[in-house]
Amino acid sequence: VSAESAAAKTYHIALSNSYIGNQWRVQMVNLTKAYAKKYYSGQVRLTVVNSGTDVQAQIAAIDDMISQRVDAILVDPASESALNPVLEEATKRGIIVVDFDHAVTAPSAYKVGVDFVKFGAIMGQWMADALKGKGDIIMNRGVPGFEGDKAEYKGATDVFAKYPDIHIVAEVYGKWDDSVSQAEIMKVLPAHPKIDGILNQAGDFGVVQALLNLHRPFVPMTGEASNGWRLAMLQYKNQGLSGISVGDPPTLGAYALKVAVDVLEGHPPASKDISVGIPTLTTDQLKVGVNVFPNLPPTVYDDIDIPNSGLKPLTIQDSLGK
Amino acid sequence: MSGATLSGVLHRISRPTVLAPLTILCCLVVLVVVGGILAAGFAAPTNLLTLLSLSAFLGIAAIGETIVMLTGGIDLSIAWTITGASIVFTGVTQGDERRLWLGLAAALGMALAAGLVNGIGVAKLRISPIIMTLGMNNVMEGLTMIYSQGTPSGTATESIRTLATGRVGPLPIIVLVWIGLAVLVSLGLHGTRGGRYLYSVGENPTVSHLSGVDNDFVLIIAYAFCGLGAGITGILFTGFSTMSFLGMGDQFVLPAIAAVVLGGTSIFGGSGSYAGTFVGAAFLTVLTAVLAIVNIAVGYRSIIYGFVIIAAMLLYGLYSRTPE
Amino acid sequence: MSGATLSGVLHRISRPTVLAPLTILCCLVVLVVVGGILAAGFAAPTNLLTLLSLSAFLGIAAIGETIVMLTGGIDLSIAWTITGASIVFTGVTQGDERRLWLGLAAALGMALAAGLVNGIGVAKLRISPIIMTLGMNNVMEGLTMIYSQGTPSGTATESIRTLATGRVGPLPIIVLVWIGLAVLVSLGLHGTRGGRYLYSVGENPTVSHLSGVDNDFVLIIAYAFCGLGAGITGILFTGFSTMSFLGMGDQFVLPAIAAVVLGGTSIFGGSGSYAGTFVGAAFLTVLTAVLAIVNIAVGYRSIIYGFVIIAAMLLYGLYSRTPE
Amino acid sequence: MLVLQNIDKSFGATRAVQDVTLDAAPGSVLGLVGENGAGKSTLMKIAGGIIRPDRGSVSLDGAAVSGRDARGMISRGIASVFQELTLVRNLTVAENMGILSPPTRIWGSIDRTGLEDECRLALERYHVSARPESQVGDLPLGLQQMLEIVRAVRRRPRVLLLDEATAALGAAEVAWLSHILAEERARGAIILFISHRWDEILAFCQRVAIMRNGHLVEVSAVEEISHDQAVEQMTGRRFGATFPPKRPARIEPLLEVETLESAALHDVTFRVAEGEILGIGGLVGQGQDALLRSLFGAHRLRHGTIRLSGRSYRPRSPRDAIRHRIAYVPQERKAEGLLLHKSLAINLSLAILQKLTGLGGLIQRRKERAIAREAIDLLKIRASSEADLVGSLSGGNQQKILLQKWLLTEPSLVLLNDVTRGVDIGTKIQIYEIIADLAAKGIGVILYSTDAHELVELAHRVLVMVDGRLSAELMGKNLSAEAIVHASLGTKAFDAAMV
Ligand SMILES: Nc1ncnc2c1ncn2[C@@H]1O[C@H](COP(=O)(O)OP(=O)(O)OP(=O)(O)O)[C@@H](O)[C@H]1O
Ligand SMILES: Nc1ncnc2c1ncn2[C@@H]1O[C@H](COP(=O)(O)OP(=O)(O)OP(=O)(O)O)[C@@H](O)[C@H]1O
Ligand SMILES: [Mg+2]
Ligand SMILES: [Mg+2]
Repeated sequence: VSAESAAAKTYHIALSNSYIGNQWRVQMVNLTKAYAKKYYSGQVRLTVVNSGTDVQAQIAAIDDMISQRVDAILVDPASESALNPVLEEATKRGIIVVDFDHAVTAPSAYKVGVDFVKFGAIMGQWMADALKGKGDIIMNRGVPGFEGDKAEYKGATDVFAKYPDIHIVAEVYGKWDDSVSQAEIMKVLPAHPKIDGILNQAGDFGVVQALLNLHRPFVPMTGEASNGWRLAMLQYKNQGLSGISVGDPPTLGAYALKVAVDVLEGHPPASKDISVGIPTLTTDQLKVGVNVFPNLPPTVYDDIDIPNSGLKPLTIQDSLGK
Repeated sequence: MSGATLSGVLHRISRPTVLAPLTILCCLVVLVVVGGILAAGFAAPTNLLTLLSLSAFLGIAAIGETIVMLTGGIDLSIAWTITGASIVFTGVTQGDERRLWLGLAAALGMALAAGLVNGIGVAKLRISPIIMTLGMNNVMEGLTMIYSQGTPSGTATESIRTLATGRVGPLPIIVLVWIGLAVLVSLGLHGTRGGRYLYSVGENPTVSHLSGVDNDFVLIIAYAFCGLGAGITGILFTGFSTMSFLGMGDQFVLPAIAAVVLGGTSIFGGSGSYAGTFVGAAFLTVLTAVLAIVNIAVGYRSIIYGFVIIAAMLLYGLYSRTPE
Repeated sequence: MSGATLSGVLHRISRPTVLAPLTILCCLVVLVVVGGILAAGFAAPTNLLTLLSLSAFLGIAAIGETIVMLTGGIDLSIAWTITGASIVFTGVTQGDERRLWLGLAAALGMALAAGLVNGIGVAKLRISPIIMTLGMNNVMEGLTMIYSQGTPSGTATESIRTLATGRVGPLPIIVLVWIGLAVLVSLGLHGTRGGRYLYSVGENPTVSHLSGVDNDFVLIIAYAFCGLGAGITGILFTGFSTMSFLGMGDQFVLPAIAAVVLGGTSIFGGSGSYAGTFVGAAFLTVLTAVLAIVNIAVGYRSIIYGFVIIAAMLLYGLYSRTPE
Repeated sequence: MLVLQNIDKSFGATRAVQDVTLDAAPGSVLGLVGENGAGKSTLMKIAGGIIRPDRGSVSLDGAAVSGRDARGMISRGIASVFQELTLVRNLTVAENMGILSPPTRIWGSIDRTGLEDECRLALERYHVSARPESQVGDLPLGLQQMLEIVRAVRRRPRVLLLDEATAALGAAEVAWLSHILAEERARGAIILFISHRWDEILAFCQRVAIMRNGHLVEVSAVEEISHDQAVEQMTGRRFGATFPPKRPARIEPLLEVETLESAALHDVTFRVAEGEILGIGGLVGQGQDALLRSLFGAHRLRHGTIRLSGRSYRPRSPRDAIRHRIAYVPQERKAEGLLLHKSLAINLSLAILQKLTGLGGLIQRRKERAIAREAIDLLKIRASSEADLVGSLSGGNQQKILLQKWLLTEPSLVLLNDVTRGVDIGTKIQIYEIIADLAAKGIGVILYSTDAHELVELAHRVLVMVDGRLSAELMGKNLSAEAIVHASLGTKAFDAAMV
């Protein structure tokens, strides 16, 4: 190590991702790679390992990174806590560990992520304002029991507690998935002939399809930052679809990389828990070609910038690996 | 004569393959009534048709699973075959109607190929269906990821969207498609030579072989059909969600297997029917719909879901073993 | 005499239940060699022991699955039984060593109860194992959600953490535990009356019943063991991850079934061994570990994984059917 | 002309067929006899092209027959009835009959009524009283056997291979088969007929081939060889009388059965004394199975009383019956009797594991092996060791294992369901001796058999069943094979026997 440090130091940083079979993870990996290439060229050697849903496989992969004596490990974990022991082990060996997205609980790790309570609160507040404090809404939640779902739910319901005239008439679990959300909403809508709003944690684009399928009028809806949802916000804005797009940016991986390099260079952040700014857009703020892209598939996440993060710019093309 | 016929009919009804669908059908009716009591609009014909249209995707995915399970096998690869077909379809057509046939050919060709390979693995190479199709699922996942570079592109064409979400008068087209397929499949299973072979291979491969049936060929065709069915499901489901996305097929695997078993098909092969699976798929979908309108905590929903499917099987489980 | 014995031994080896584990063992050795070539430290004894300790959880989860699959059944409820046991354990002990026994009793009691109910459903109420255990999985999920209010509390006690992650000299304790359990289970399966009955129920329930075996009792015990095994897995895995979390059991179900099948147990029941499952579990874990160190593009890894498990089964698949 | 030339076939270390050269002429029936495991079935499967010989050739009318393709054989006019039934239990009679070439409409869909009509015609043509729409699994074994035969002959085959096709048939049904064979012979078919019953060989065959240990030891015209000579050729031994002498039964009643009623039984009343051998006869499928099973706790009774050694006995399960020291040797050894993928030792010990279990439920493996070896020696079972899988033994040797499995339970009442089915003459004699010994020890035996001679020679009394009822009790002078057949047909005419 000492021999190398004389020359311009190259950090070996490893990204341990678990599952790669969904869009967010794909863009996250691409953006992290792009950031390393664009802004840390020559300074960082980035290795990416996608180990699948199996926690043991991810543990084996991290074990391997430790034995290769990498300088830092970025983790997007398969589970909230099963990785703790191996991550503690890494820290003990002097490796910087930056976790993101799923918030592992290993105390020694830097944790980068969105504050999901705040995320839910933004959605809840927007909905309360859109309904002028009064109305019946459906909650389209995530995967039951997951931290993100509970936090977003808490954020939103804490807001609604201040509005006694807002009633949650149904809760469905769309599992943050468009087609599941579409089917679940189609199942409950007939039981509720009049609905004033739908609060989607995600699955927004599917819910738009559900309303179209059932020929139901649009109502105020919240949604994530998928391209499909943003396009729908534009396309149907004259038919009564008012909405908000609140993002959990796939740029988190790149941000984690930046944190790791900062720490390695001796500029650690003030706190180990870093909650990043939440990109939030309403229909008026959408700009074709800038934050919504008609020529891209609806599944793509458009929220490439993390507000006030100090990250250097990345583009949507970077996130697609092009 | 008519007496003999009646007793013959009664005898047939008491068999598990007939009893199972009937029992589940009764459970389905009860569910609809319960739903109607819980929420006014639930039992309305339009809503029931909507629910049926939601069941259709599961039902169609379960066609192939029924065929394969009748041989005593199982197909776990439908997850990524569905996803793969959908992604290839949108990728090839890019939503352009003029490339519809090209897209269909590519997507279904790929799905069929996956099924054929499964069949050859199971029949000729004698690999256990669980491992063969689990492995194939991984292979399809990999191929799909490579093809799409992780980002599926394009959307469903208008015609496929109409097929999946359009209506003829009050009737959802997808329900008509489903019923049409169901009739075809049932006819194929019960009315053709190939269908007979399928049952005989499933019940006893040795006997079937000695009777002159080409078991391997039958198995290969069964898995090929399953692959093709998964491909069709993938394309239709693309029409429903207007796009393709990674992991869209995962939600079908366990429910499809559950629908087949609920419908009275033996996991050991040799007995069962697609009519059973049809009712099983509708039952599972309507059950989740009823639970979705009950406003209780999610834990209780799970418990009720579990108990209801157990109870539904309990009702005819007592008949499903051969007496003594 | 010695010639006869040798041919006897050869004859025994050629049986699928023996051939399967041996084939997978060879594949495992090949994997380790490949791993060693790809990365220097991979084949080092310490790393192999670490891999073995990672396999242990899967291997232990697959004990019950082996037993149940030997009866011709399957248990899909281990997912939430593992999770539930873990959450109950941390919830009751709150990491406090003095409540260790209370926690063990509560968690294992619950897991055992789940298994017993499965067994009664399958044996007495004659519900298809797939539906019974799928339903039970939902019930366990619901109960766990209600118990934990969605937020599991507490941590593993120190003793359980030691069991899961400690070492005696260079040897991981969990590996010793696993080997110990494997020996016990194998003895139970091959050396005891209960084990015999299990195989006979699995191979032919009619023969078994007519030979005076209480099939229902045997089935109930088999599922009860599976529940208990899931409970033990849950607690040990809690020690490994230091805490409990929702959904922690999901990752075990398919791999456990795959390990059982790879190890040569017939999905129709009646033949197989835990030795096979043991090797199968180690094989699956080492395979993912080898793939994790290969730096190739997304997609290719899945494809290789799929092909390798298919190839491993292919090697002995040719023997697994009875000749004519 | 069907010609087999220098056929060799081994399974692992077992040399099943060795250097057999044999021919069969059109318009005649060639009998094939030999002990269990002599290689008859193997030879027949080679002739039928189902298995390929290691060496040698098979030719039909000068053209070579090369095996392993059942369908191809069928299309070449070779029809087989295998020792083990090959009907699909979940399909109907009609579907089984027409499985290969059902009448179809356009698009290949099966013409169901056409299929059933066609089947009905065939059944009528061959005088079999079964309904085309019945599920095969619901039919009694004997009837299934008849359906197999009909399925084979109705294709008008050039070569007809019958492997113990009469094993599950009673006297009346055997008469039925003789009519069919006469017809086929007149048509010019080449027929190979395997049986363990010499009277059938005499009645059906023109020539007989005798196999021993995989070798062909003799081929001669049936008139030119006596039963005793044939047996000596088959076994290499000389036997005295086939049947052991009857010894008087004791007086003490062992089993008293009164007015049993069930789905298959009506008003069944009888007694068995200690040391008595009670025969049960009748056409196949008249409730004999149900009767034996009801005594073993495996058939649900509606009402009726049973007393065992004077005490009320109502078995709830086979387990219960075994505790009362009752043994039941089932008829279908593959489906009900043996674990085919397990070793001899495991099969033999299954019903007596309690006695072999030591501390902690551990099985005394050494004792288990010893018991198995003893059985192999005692019954002269052809197996290389006690670790052999039962499924690899010949049918007759499997039958011996099955019987021994139950004798090991040391029963006081033994229920035998057609126990000599498919057993060679030497073994039969052995089994008859075993049965007589049981009786001599005071053990009660209820013996159902499709072989009327067996009943006459072994049983003290024979009850004939028709339609679930006891229709006659034959004993002393009244007990003869003719009387049994006559009583069997008494109330229910049997189509085939009327021909
Ligand atoms: N598939 C097989 N695998 C191993 N051994 C076999 C197989 N088939 C037959 N054998 C052996 O070959 C020998 C001849 O068997 P075969 O079935 O031809 O006898 P068989 O004369 O028909 O006897 P039986 O009168 O009992 O039916 C026996 O020792 C048997 O165990
Ligand atoms: N549980 C039952 N319910 C309805 N009918 C039955 C039942 N058991 C048997 N039967 C019918 O009763 C008749 C007698 O059956 P059983 O099996 O006892 O005959 P069997 O004499 O043993 O014939 P085989 O010797 O061919 O086996 C048959 O027609 C059968 O279909
Ligand atoms: Mg034979
Ligand atoms: Mg019978």
